[in-house]
Amino acid sequence: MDAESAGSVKDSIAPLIEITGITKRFPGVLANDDISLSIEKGEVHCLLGENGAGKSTLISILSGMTRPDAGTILIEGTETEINSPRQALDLGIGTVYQHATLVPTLTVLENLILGNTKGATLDESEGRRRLDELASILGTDVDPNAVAGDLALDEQQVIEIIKALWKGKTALILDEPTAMLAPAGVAELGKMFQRLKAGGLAIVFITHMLHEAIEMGDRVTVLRQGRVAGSIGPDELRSEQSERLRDRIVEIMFGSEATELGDVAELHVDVLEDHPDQGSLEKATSDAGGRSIGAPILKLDNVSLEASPASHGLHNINLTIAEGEILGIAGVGGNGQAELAEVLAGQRRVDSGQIHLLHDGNLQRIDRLGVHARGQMGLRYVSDDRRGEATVGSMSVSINLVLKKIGDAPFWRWHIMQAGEIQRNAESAIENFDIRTPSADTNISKLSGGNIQKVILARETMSNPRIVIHNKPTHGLDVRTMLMVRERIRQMAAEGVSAVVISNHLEELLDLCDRFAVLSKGRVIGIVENGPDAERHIGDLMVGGTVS
Amino acid sequence: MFDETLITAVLVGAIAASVPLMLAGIGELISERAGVLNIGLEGMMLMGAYGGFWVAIETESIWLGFIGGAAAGALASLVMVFLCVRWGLDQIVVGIGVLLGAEGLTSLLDAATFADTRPRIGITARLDIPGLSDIPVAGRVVFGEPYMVYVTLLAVAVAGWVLWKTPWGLAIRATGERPEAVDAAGVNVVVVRSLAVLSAGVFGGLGGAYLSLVSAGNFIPMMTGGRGFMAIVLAMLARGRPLLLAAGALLFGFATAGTTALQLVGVEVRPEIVNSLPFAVVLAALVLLGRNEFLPSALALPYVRGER
Amino acid sequence: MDKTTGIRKRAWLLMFVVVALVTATCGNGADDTTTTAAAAATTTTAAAAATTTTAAAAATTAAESMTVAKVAVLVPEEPTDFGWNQQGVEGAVAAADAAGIESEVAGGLGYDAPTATLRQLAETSDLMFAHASGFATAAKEVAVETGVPVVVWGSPDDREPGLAAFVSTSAQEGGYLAGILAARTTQTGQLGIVISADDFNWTRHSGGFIEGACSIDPTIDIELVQIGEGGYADVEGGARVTAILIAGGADVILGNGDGSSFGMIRAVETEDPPAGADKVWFIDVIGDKTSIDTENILLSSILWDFQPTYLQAIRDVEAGTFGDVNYDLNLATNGIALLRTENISDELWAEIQTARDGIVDGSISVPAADTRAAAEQLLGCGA
Amino acid sequence: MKASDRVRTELTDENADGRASASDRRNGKTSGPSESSRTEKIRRAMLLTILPLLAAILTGGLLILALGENPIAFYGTIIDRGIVSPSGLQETLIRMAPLLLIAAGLIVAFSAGIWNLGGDGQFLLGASLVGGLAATVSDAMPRGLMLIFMLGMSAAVGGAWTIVPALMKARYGINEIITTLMMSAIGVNLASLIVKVWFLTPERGLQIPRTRILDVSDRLPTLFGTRVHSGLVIGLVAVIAVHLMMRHTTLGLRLNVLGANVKAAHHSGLKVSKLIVVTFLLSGMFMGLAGGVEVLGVQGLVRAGFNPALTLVVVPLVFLARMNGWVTIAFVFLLSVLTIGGELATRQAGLPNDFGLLIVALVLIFMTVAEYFEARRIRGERTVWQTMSDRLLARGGAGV
Repeated sequence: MDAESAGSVKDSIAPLIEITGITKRFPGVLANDDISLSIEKGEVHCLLGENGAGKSTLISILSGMTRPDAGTILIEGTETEINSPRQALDLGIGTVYQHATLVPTLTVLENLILGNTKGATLDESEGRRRLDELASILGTDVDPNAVAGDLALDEQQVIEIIKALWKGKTALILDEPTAMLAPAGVAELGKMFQRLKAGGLAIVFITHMLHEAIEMGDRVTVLRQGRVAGSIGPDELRSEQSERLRDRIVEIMFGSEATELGDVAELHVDVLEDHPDQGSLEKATSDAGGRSIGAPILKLDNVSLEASPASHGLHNINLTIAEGEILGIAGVGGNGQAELAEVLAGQRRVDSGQIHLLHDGNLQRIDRLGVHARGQMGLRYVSDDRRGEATVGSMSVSINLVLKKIGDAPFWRWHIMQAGEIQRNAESAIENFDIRTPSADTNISKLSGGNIQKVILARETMSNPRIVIHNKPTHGLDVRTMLMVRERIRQMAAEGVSAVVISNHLEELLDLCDRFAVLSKGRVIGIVENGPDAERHIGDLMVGGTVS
Repeated sequence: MFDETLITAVLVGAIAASVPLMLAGIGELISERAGVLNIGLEGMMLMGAYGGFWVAIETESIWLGFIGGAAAGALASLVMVFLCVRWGLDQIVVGIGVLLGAEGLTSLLDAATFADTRPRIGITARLDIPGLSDIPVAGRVVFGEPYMVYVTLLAVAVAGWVLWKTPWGLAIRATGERPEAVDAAGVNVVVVRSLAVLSAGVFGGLGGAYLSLVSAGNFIPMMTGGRGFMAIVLAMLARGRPLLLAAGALLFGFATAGTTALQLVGVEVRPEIVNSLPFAVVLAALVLLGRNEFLPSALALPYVRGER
Repeated sequence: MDKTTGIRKRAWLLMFVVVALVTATCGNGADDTTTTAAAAATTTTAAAAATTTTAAAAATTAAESMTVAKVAVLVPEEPTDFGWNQQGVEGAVAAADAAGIESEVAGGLGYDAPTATLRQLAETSDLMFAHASGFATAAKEVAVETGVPVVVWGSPDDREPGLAAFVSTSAQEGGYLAGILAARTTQTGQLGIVISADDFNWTRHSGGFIEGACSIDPTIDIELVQIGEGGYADVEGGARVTAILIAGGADVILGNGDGSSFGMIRAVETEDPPAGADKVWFIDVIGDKTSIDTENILLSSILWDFQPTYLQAIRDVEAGTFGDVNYDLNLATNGIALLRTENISDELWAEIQTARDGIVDGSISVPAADTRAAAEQLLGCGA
Repeated sequence: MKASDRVRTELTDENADGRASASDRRNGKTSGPSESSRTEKIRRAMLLTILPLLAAILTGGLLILALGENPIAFYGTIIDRGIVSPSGLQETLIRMAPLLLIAAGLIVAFSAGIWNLGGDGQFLLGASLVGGLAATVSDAMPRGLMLIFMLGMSAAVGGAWTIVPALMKARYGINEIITTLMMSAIGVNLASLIVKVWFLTPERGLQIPRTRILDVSDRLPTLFGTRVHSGLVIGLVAVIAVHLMMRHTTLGLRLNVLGANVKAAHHSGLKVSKLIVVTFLLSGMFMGLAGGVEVLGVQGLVRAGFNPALTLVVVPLVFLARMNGWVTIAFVFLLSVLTIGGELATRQAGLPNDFGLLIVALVLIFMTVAEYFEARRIRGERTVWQTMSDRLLARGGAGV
C-alpha cells in the first residue's frame, strides 16, 4: 500500500515494473502473500527483510524461475507474464542470484556470452566489446579468458553482475550481492550503482545491511513473513538522518515489541486462544539474563577452519560457554555460522585449535570425536537445514527421532531394531513436544516445518543434554512454534542446559541470550553482554562490520 | 614381414576399426557434455545398422542408407529424449530399456525382412586420386578410403567446432556442468539436452550404418558386438574433445589392427588385454586425477527447474 | 508391531508357496505320461549317486525300444547365416524329412544357457542335435538325465552308448582340395587364411588347405590370422583382418567364420588387389553364398552337408546302436565337398577331383590340425 | 575430512521446502501416500506393476499380430511353459537363482544410493574361479565342504572386484556408475583369461577352451527330487535376508539413511566413507555368489567367453521394485517366466529368440513411465498433458 502510494506521488506515468497481488505458496509455506510494489527507472530499490520473508521468492518470480500462483506483473503499464528466465532476459530484466550461476569450467567470456549470442558462431569480439563496455561502466577490470571457477568470490560476483547487465537493459535485480564482499567491494558496488542509475536502469537490491540500504537505496521496501511490512520513499530517504532512518527501518523489520505482539495477536488469534500462557513475549523477554550461570562447560581454543572458495572458514575462535548460559551467535548469514555449528557438532573436523567439553566433572578434549560420541556426552546440534540435513524425508517420524542413536540400546539390541521401543519413544516425543502428525509411522516429509522442528528438538533434547547448539532454531516457523521453541531453550537453560543459538534475527537473540558473539568473515569480532545497549552494540558490529 | 604394404594394411585396419567408434563416440560425447549418460548407445547403433541397411536396399543408395541409419538411431534416441530429458526419468533404467528394445526389434525386423535371402549392398565407392593414393605407406590411408571415412573425420572436426566455437556448443558444455546456470542465462536446458541426445542417436545410427553398409555390406543381428559401450568409454576418455575422441578411437583401432599384424610375425597379444586397455586407461586417469572433474558434474542427473 | 508381523506372515506365505509349487511340480511330473522317462531320470539324479554307468544303462534300455518320431536341432545363433547355424539346421531338417519324421528348430540360443531348452526339447523329441561345441557338456548331461540321445560337437570321449555320440568333420579333406584350388589360382604366390576363433573345425580347414597348397607349390607363402577369441560374428573384425592379409600380398583368402564371413567378403570385394594380382578371390566354408556374391569374388566353398550324418544318427537310434560309434563328415560320405563355381576351369576341377579320389581311397592322407598351433606348424610346407 | 567435504559439496544445494531431494528422486524414494491404507496399496500395485505389464503385453501383442502371428497363442505358450508346465516351472525356478542373488546385491547397493553397475564382471570372476577350481577341490574334500568353500570364494572374489570403485567413491566421490562399468568390462576380459590361461583343462577334447567339469553328483543338491538346485533357496534367503536387514538392523538403517540423504548421514554421525565401502563389498559379494551358484548349480564348468550378462536386466527391475525384496522376487519370477516361456513361444511363433528382449524392454519402459506418473501424482502436480498444453500455449517466440 505504501509502495503504491509512493509510486503514484512521483509521477503519473506507469512505473517501469509494477507487481500487484503476487502470491506464491510452496508446500507448507506461504512464501509471498499478496505482495504489491513498483520499481522505477533510475532508482535503486532496496528489499529488506529477514531470511524467509519472501524476498528470494519474489525475485525468482521476477526472473522467470518461479511462476506465481496469483497476481500480475506490469512492465511499463502492460500486463506481462514471465514464464522463463529467457522471457525475463528478453524483457531486459537481469538477475544476480544468491547462488552462483557461473559455470565453473567455462571462461569468463564464455559465461557471459552463454545464451547471449546470435548467429552461428560465438562472436567473441562482440562479446569482448560488450564486456569492455560494461566493465568500464562498472569501473572494473576483467580478464575475459580467466576460468570462472578459478576466480575469487568477489571477482565472481562482479562477473555475475556483468552477466546480469548483459541483457538487463531495463532492470537489474541483485539478491544479496554484498554477502560475500569485503567492505571495499561494497563501496565499489555502490559506485557501480550510481553509474548504472545514471544510465536509466532500475536496480532491485536485496541486502541485510541497513547502512547499505540507506546509503545506496533510493527506496526501501521491507518484507515480513511474505508480506510488504512497509516502505520508505526517496524523499524521506534523502531528507532524514541516517540514524533516524535506521531506527525506522528496524522498527518496520522487527516491529517494536508492542507492535510485534499486536501483529501476532491479530494474525494468530486461534493460536493465542489455544495457549494463552505462551502468548506473552514480553513476559518471556523479561526472564532473560536472570539466571545463575555455572562453571564453563564448553571451551573453544583458537579453533580454525581453512577458508575455501565457498566459505570464509573460521579463524582463531575463542569462546567459553558456562553451564546454563545461552550464548548467541550474531552476524550476517554466511560469515562462518554454519561452519561453527558443524565444528561444534562434530560434523566437521577443525583444521587447528581445540574444543573441550565438561564431562565426568572435568573438561575433556572432544575435537577428535565424532557426532555420536559428542552426542552421548550431552552435546547436541539442532541443524537449520531441517529437510535437507536434519531429517530423512522418506523415513518415518519415529525413525527420525532415533536417527542419531542408531545401534544404541534400548532401540537396538544385537543390532536388531526394537520397533516397540522406537514406537514408545516416538509416542512420548509426540506427546511432550506436541508434534502434530497423523502417526509415528508417517514420513516426516509430510509434516509442516514447525512440526519437523519439534521432532528435531525432541531428538536433540531428550535423554540428558548438557549443551545444545541451535542453528536458526525458529527460522521459517509459525509464531506458536517459534514461541514454543524459545520457551524450550529458556526452560532447559533454567535446568542448567547450556545453549548456543545462531540466528539472523537480532530480536530473537536479544530475547533469548545472556551473551552474544558477533561473527564476521569467520572471526569473532566482538562479544556483547545482553542489556539495554546490546542491540545497538551488536547492530554496530553487524552492519558496520568493524569492531567498535 | 613388416614391409610397407603391411604397415599400410595396419593403418587401413585401424581406420576400419575406429570409424564406427568415432561416429558413435561423437554422439555420446555430445550427449555426455550436455549431462545425459546414454547407456543405450549400443541399441541406437543397432537401429542405425538395420535402418541404414534397409533404406540402402530399398533405395539402392548408400548415401540414403546412411541418412536412414541416422534417422533410425535418432528414432531410438527419442525415447531417451522424452523419458529422460523431458520427464526426468532415470537415465540408466531407460538406457537399458532402449538397449534391450533395440536388440529385440532389430533381430525381429531382420527375421521378417532379410533373414531368408541375406541380400547384400554393393561395395562403397572409395576415394581414388591417381598418384596420391599410390604413395607408399600412407597414400592409401590418406587418399584412398571409402568416402564415409572422410565424412566421419569431417564430422569430428565439425563436432569440435560446434562444441567449442558456437553458441550451441557453449550451451551444451555449460548444461553438463551446471544446468541451473544455463537456465538462468535464458537457455532452455530441455531443448539443449534433447538435441544433444538426438545427436547421440544420429551419430550412433551412423556408426551402426557404417558397420552394415561399409564393413559388412549386410545386416546381421547383434552385429555391433559391444562397440557402443566401447564408444561410451572413449567419449569419457576424450573429456569432451572430439579430436581426442578421434585420436582415442584411432589408437584403439591401431591396437586391434596391430595385434592382427603381430600375429603374422608370430607374436601373440591376447585380445582380452587389448580390449581391457581403454577401460583400464580411463580408470587410471580417474585414480590419478582423483577427482570428478574428469566428467561433467551434472552427468546422469535429471534437471527440473527449481529442483536442484 | 504390525509391520513386523506382516513381514513374518508374508515370509511364511512365500515359503509355503515355494514349497507347494515344488511339491506340486514333482507330483504332476509323475502323472505326465509323456515324461515318464524324464521323471525316472530325475529320480536317478535326485538319488545324488547318479553314476554315469547306471544312468546310461537305464537309458540304453529306453533307447533300444525307441522309434524316432521327432528330432530337434539347437543352434546358438539364428540359422540365417549361410554358414554353421544355417547348414546345421538345414541338415537336421533334411535328415528328418528323409526319414519322414518331424523336426523342431531352436535358434538364437546364445552360448551360455542351453540347458533349459535342451530339457524342454527332450520332452518332445527322441533325438537332439546340439549343434555348437559350447552345448556339448550341457547336452550330454541332459541326455544322461532324460535318456533322450544327443549328437554333440564335443570330444570323442563324449560318446556314451544309447545316449551320446560325437560328431566331427574331416574338414581338413575339404581344406586340402581348397588348397589345391587356391595354389593354382593365386597370381602373387601368397594365400591368406582367416579364422574367426580358435575352433578345431577352422584349424582343420586351415591345416588341410596348407597341405593342399603345399602339394602344388612347396614354396608358396601362406599366412594364418585369427580375428579374436569369440570372433564368430565379428563383421568388422573379419573385414579388418582380411584387409591386412590382402595388403600383405595374399590374393586368395580362405575365410572361416559365421557372421564374420560377411566382413571378410566385403574386404575381398573392396580392397585393391595386391601387386601382381588382378583380383582377390574368396574361398568360403560350410555354406554356399553364390546367391549373394554380388561382386563375383567367390571362388569356392568347402561345403558341409549334415544331412547324411544326421540321418545316420536317426537310423542308429532306431536300430538301438546309437552311441556305439562317433560320426564324421568327410569326402567319402559326401558330408564334405568343394563347391564348384563358374570361376573354376574344367581342367582345374578335374585335378581337384583326382585329389578327392586320392583322399577317399587313402592314397593321399591329410592329417587333422586340431589347434591353431598345429595348423601353424604346417605353414612353410614342412621346410 | 576431505572425503566428506567432497560428498558434501556434491549435494550441498539446499532443498526448497517440501520438495524431494535429488538423492531421494534418484532412488525412487518419493514418499508414498500413507502406508496404512490397503486399498491405496492395491491401487498402487495396479498402477505401478499390473497396468504397465498389461500395456507391454498389449503392445507386444500388436507387434506379433502385425507380424502375422497369434498373440494369444504366444502369451499362452509363455504362461504354459513358464508357469504351468511342471518342467517349465522348474526351469523358471532354476533361472531365478542367480538373478535373485544379483538382485540381493543390487538392493543393498541401490538402498545405499550406490549404483553398482559392474555386476557382470563381479559375477563372471566369481564364476570363473569356481569353474576353475571346483572340480580340483572336489577331489580333495567332501562335497559339502567343497560347496561351502567354493561359494565363499565366489563371494569373496565378487566383493574384491568392487574395491577400486568403492575406494574411489569413498575417497574422491568419483561417480561409481562409470567406475563399476569400467571394472566390469575389465572383469569380463579377465574372467576369460582366467579360464584360458590358468584353468584350461586338457580334457576338453575339441571344445573351445574351458575348465574341468564338476561332476553332476558334486553340484549343488537339488530340492525335493526336482531338478531345481538349492541355489534357489540361497537366492531367496539372500533377497529376504537383505530385505529384512535393510528394515530391521542397524546396518540396514545406516545404509538407508546414506541412500536417502547423504547430508543427513553426515549429520547423524555415520561414517559415510566406511559405509560406502561396506555397501560395495556386500553388493559385490552377492554378485560373485550368483556366479558361483550358477556354476555349481547348472553349468558345472566355465568356457572362455562365458558371459550370460544377467545383471543388465536385473538393474531396472530392482530399481522399479523400489528395493523391496518381495516385489523384487515377484519381478525376478516374472523375468524368468518371460525368458523360459518366451524362448519356446518365440520358437513356436517362428520369431527370433531376441524378440523376448523387446517384451522385457517394453515392460521396463512402461513401468518407468508409470513410476513417473505416480511420482507426479504424489507430489500433487498436474498431469503431464496439462503441463504440455501450458507449455505449447506459452511457447510463442520463446526459443533458445
